[in-house]
Amino acid sequence: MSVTAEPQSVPESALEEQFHATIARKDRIEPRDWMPEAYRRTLVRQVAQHAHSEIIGMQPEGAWIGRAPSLRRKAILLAKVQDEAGHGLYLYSAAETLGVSRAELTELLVTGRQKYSSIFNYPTLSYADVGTIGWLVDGAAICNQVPLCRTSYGPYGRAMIRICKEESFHQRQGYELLRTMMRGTDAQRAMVQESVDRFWWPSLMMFGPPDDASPHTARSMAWGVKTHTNDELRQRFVDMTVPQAEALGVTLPDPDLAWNEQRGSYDFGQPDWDELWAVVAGDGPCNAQRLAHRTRAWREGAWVREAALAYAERERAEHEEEAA
Amino acid sequence: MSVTAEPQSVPESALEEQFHATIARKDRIEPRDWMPEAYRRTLVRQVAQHAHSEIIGMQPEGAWIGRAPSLRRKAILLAKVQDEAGHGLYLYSAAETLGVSRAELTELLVTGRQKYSSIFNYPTLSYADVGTIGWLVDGAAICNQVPLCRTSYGPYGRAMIRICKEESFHQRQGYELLRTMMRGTDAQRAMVQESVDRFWWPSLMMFGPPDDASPHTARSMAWGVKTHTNDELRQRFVDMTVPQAEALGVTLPDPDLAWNEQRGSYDFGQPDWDELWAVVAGDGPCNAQRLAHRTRAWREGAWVREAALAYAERERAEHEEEAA
Amino acid sequence: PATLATYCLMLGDDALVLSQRLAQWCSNAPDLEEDIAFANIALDLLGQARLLLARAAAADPGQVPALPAGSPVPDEDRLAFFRDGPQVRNVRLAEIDDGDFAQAVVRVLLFSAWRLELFTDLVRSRDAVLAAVAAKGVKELTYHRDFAGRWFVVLARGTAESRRRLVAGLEAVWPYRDELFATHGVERAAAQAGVGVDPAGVEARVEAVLDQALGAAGLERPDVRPRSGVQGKAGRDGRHTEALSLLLAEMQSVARAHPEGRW
Amino acid sequence: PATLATYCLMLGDDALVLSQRLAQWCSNAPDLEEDIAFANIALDLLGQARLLLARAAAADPGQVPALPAGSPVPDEDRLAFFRDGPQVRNVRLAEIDDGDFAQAVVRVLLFSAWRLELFTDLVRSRDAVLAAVAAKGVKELTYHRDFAGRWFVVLARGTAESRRRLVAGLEAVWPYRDELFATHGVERAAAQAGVGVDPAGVEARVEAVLDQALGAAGLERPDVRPRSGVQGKAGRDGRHTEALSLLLAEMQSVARAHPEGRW
Repeated sequence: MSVTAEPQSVPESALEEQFHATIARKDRIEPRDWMPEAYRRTLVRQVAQHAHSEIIGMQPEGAWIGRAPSLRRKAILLAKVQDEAGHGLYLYSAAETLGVSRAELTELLVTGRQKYSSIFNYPTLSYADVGTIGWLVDGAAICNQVPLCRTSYGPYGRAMIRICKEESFHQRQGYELLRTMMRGTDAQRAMVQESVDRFWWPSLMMFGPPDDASPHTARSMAWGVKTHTNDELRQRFVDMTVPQAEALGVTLPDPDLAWNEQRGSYDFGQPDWDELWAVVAGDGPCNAQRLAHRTRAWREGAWVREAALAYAERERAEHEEEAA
Repeated sequence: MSVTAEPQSVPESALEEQFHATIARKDRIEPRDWMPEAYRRTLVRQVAQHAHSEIIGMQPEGAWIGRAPSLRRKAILLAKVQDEAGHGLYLYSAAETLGVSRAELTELLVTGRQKYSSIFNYPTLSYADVGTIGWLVDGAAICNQVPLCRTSYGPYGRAMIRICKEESFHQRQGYELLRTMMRGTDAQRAMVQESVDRFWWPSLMMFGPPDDASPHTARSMAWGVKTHTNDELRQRFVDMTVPQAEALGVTLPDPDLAWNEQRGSYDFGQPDWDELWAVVAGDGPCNAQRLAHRTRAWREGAWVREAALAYAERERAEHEEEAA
Repeated sequence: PATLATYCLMLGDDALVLSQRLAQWCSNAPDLEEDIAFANIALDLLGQARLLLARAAAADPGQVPALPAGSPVPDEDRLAFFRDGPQVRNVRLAEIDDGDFAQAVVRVLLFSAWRLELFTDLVRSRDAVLAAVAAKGVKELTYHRDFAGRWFVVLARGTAESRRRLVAGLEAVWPYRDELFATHGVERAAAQAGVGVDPAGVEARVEAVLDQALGAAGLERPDVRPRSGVQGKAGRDGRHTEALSLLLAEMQSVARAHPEGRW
Repeated sequence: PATLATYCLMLGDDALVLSQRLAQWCSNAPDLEEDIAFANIALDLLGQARLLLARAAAADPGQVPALPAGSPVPDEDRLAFFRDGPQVRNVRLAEIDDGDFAQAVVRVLLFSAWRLELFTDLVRSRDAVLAAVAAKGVKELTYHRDFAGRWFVVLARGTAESRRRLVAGLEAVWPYRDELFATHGVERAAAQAGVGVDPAGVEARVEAVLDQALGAAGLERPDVRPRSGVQGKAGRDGRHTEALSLLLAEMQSVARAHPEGRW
């Protein structure tokens, strides 16, 4: 969820003043409003990346729909992955209010010119991962996203309100799956622990690099696109999660994790940032697989989308003829 | 394995007399020998159909290589399916001595102009089917094929000698798998019985229609291509198999099956010949699937065969250049 | 009770198996709207399957697979995850591979047109549970049928390529049509007992629906013969295609690895 | 003994998993000769796997999964069919999907060139069983490497299409190369104990073989970076790709359905 943009220019016009005033009084910018080109570009990139993340994020969990070990869990998981498709829809719609189409954005994704959240480049290796993704990954996503409900761009903020509501439902479901498994057999408890061991550090990486290595944070905050720094959000997530891990009975794989009485927060170790950069650069365990899957599905569906378009054209033409 | 040919003409030439004399003293016809065109066509069709049967026959058992429940059984099954590919190779080679190439014959197969044994249009639905196919289907094939070792066309007869040796090995392995499973759990015994219930009648159909409905049998026997009638072979198979079923502890699904003291043979019921005709006509449970599988594999491999050809051409050209 | 239970398994397995197939489209569909629609249909069918399997277990506990003593696996999951192919009773139409989107559309159209008519009559079942499942299902299946019917016409009248694929899909799926209306002994007994519906009785209504779809699409009925079973037996007898055992292998893999698991 | 056992599992799982993949070619290869060749390679690897899993079980019975008392399932099958992904120790190169024939050729070339050099050194293992497995394997792997090497050149120099596919296969497979030479703690301990081989020590020799194949094919090394693991861990630690769990689900399905079965 990093954002890159041109250097911000000094406000020159009345329009630009109005824009900054709107932001300053925490009102929303709407599609019809004037906005600086850099703001628009930043938003398109961020909203598209967020939409892509929802769509790519269908894969790691979707891989387990066919193997869900109970019918109840199958229904929950299928509904969750379906929600992710729905989130993708809202977000592409929000991006469309900024003048780019879903098809254009998807082409940017499958040709590697736009990114998605790196967390989805980690594999799902057991059914416990479905729970862990709900608990840790959705948990981290919520920490990142709740502030976005108040983001300055109206359609994005409103989409986020709906998405956050559903995400916290998913997070509770994930936690509940893990809790149930921890009450099961030894093999199930081992499966949960193994899953948490794999997902803990990647979850921490979801907040992005440390603040001192995050060049765009300041500008995004000034624009009201971002409202907290990466490290603030990461700390909030750790503080929220540690007691949940204790309640669950799993060990978080960080020897440096300890309550800091003075700060009233948990101290914790640093993720392997080199690994994050490798994953961002495309060399994570699943980057190639995720992109190949999405590309195949998109290309294989081309003839259907073309047929729908041709049919709609014909229908329109026939209706116009009738009307004439 | 039915054969169709033109009406036989009266011997006219010395060559034709020689051909019939060779057959009469049970010598072999060899590729360099003169032979009537109808004989050649009959043989091409029969050998090709036999080769196709080996190749299509890889599919129903091959489907279980990936799921073999022990490593020993996986090795046995993989080796068996590999043998079937080998049998296909010998038989296509025998057909090539009659002036048709493997590629031509494969095109005739995948475009539906040549047939393969209908037994392979039945599905394999459990691991017991691997045993049942070995026991019943290979058993029936051996009854059909042992006489072919003495068939009048040399290359075909010699291929059959090798094939029959391997087939009886496969048959023993199939029977041994079933025997082992019958000593296992109740679920395994039920699996064996269910499999035998499905394969008994199709195995009987492998001998072709009853003699009174098999118009070409007489001619094929006169040519020494066929040496026993369908009903003779079917009876031999039943008499051989019933005691094996008793030893195994399975019930053959035929209420009419009974020892006939007078004939010194078993009486048995009639298969559902309508079903056989439906399967032969292409409407069996797996006809479409088998042909689609073979067609896909053949078409998908085209670029590899083309590459090998292009490479061989280039190598030859380079060698000739060096030699010059 | 054995008849009622087996009859519920038949209807339940149809829904369970097709749900499993359709869920495979999720993240593989031509666009997000279809990802969502296929997931919706799969969810509806899964819901029907759960109610029907639970009813089967209640009607005849003897048909529920046994697990190690103390296993917490509920009945619906024992039935879904611990039966082998020969005990599974769905029609083969539900289990065949999806092929492409066109074939998936044809399959859903045929399946839901048929099931909708069955459920329309099943609403009057003497078994209150079955009647309630049917009443709920009628609404769902109407949506499924209309979704598939709309795409059926769009693909038929879209491009030359989409029409070619739709016709191919029709020819691939149609051979499994006759099996839908071949009354099984259990179905006949259930119908006679007033709890079930004889599928032969809904054939004419289903045909009318399909003819309407074919008409709107400008297509003839495909000229293909029915796919035979094995000695006259097919899906309802547990005699399936090879596709089902692979589907079950995947579907049951986690549950079977943990026969005493809690999920 | 735990080190020896785990080391044997690593080498055994490499063979088992790749054998499973290659067996999928049987009836799917471009021509009968390749159906047979892939089956041969799969059979050789399966034979190696059986010996290595049996050696692992003998060295440390504690690593063999427990089954219900009285189950007749032999140790090699308990290890093959009753472990889950995190306990399986193969390198990821062995488990990735085959893609097309070109990718399969590149994978077999890389795998067998590497394993051949490992086995060449393993012949001097202090463990007599491992030494014997290696001695037998050297002959087999030489054939596998040469088979793949020949097709590598044929495809590179065949047609434009075959060259394009070979290059794509090379780029798909190469990111899993580095993992082959990353010494795992167990491998280091086994090497120090004189029973195993440190893979880092064979890298130069493998590189020489691959460079020769690339040279004959007129190709450069692909310009791709290694695929990262998860927190530095990969196949040898049981951290696999998503492909493995599906491979295991299929492979183990029948065995797991019958934990007390005799086969």
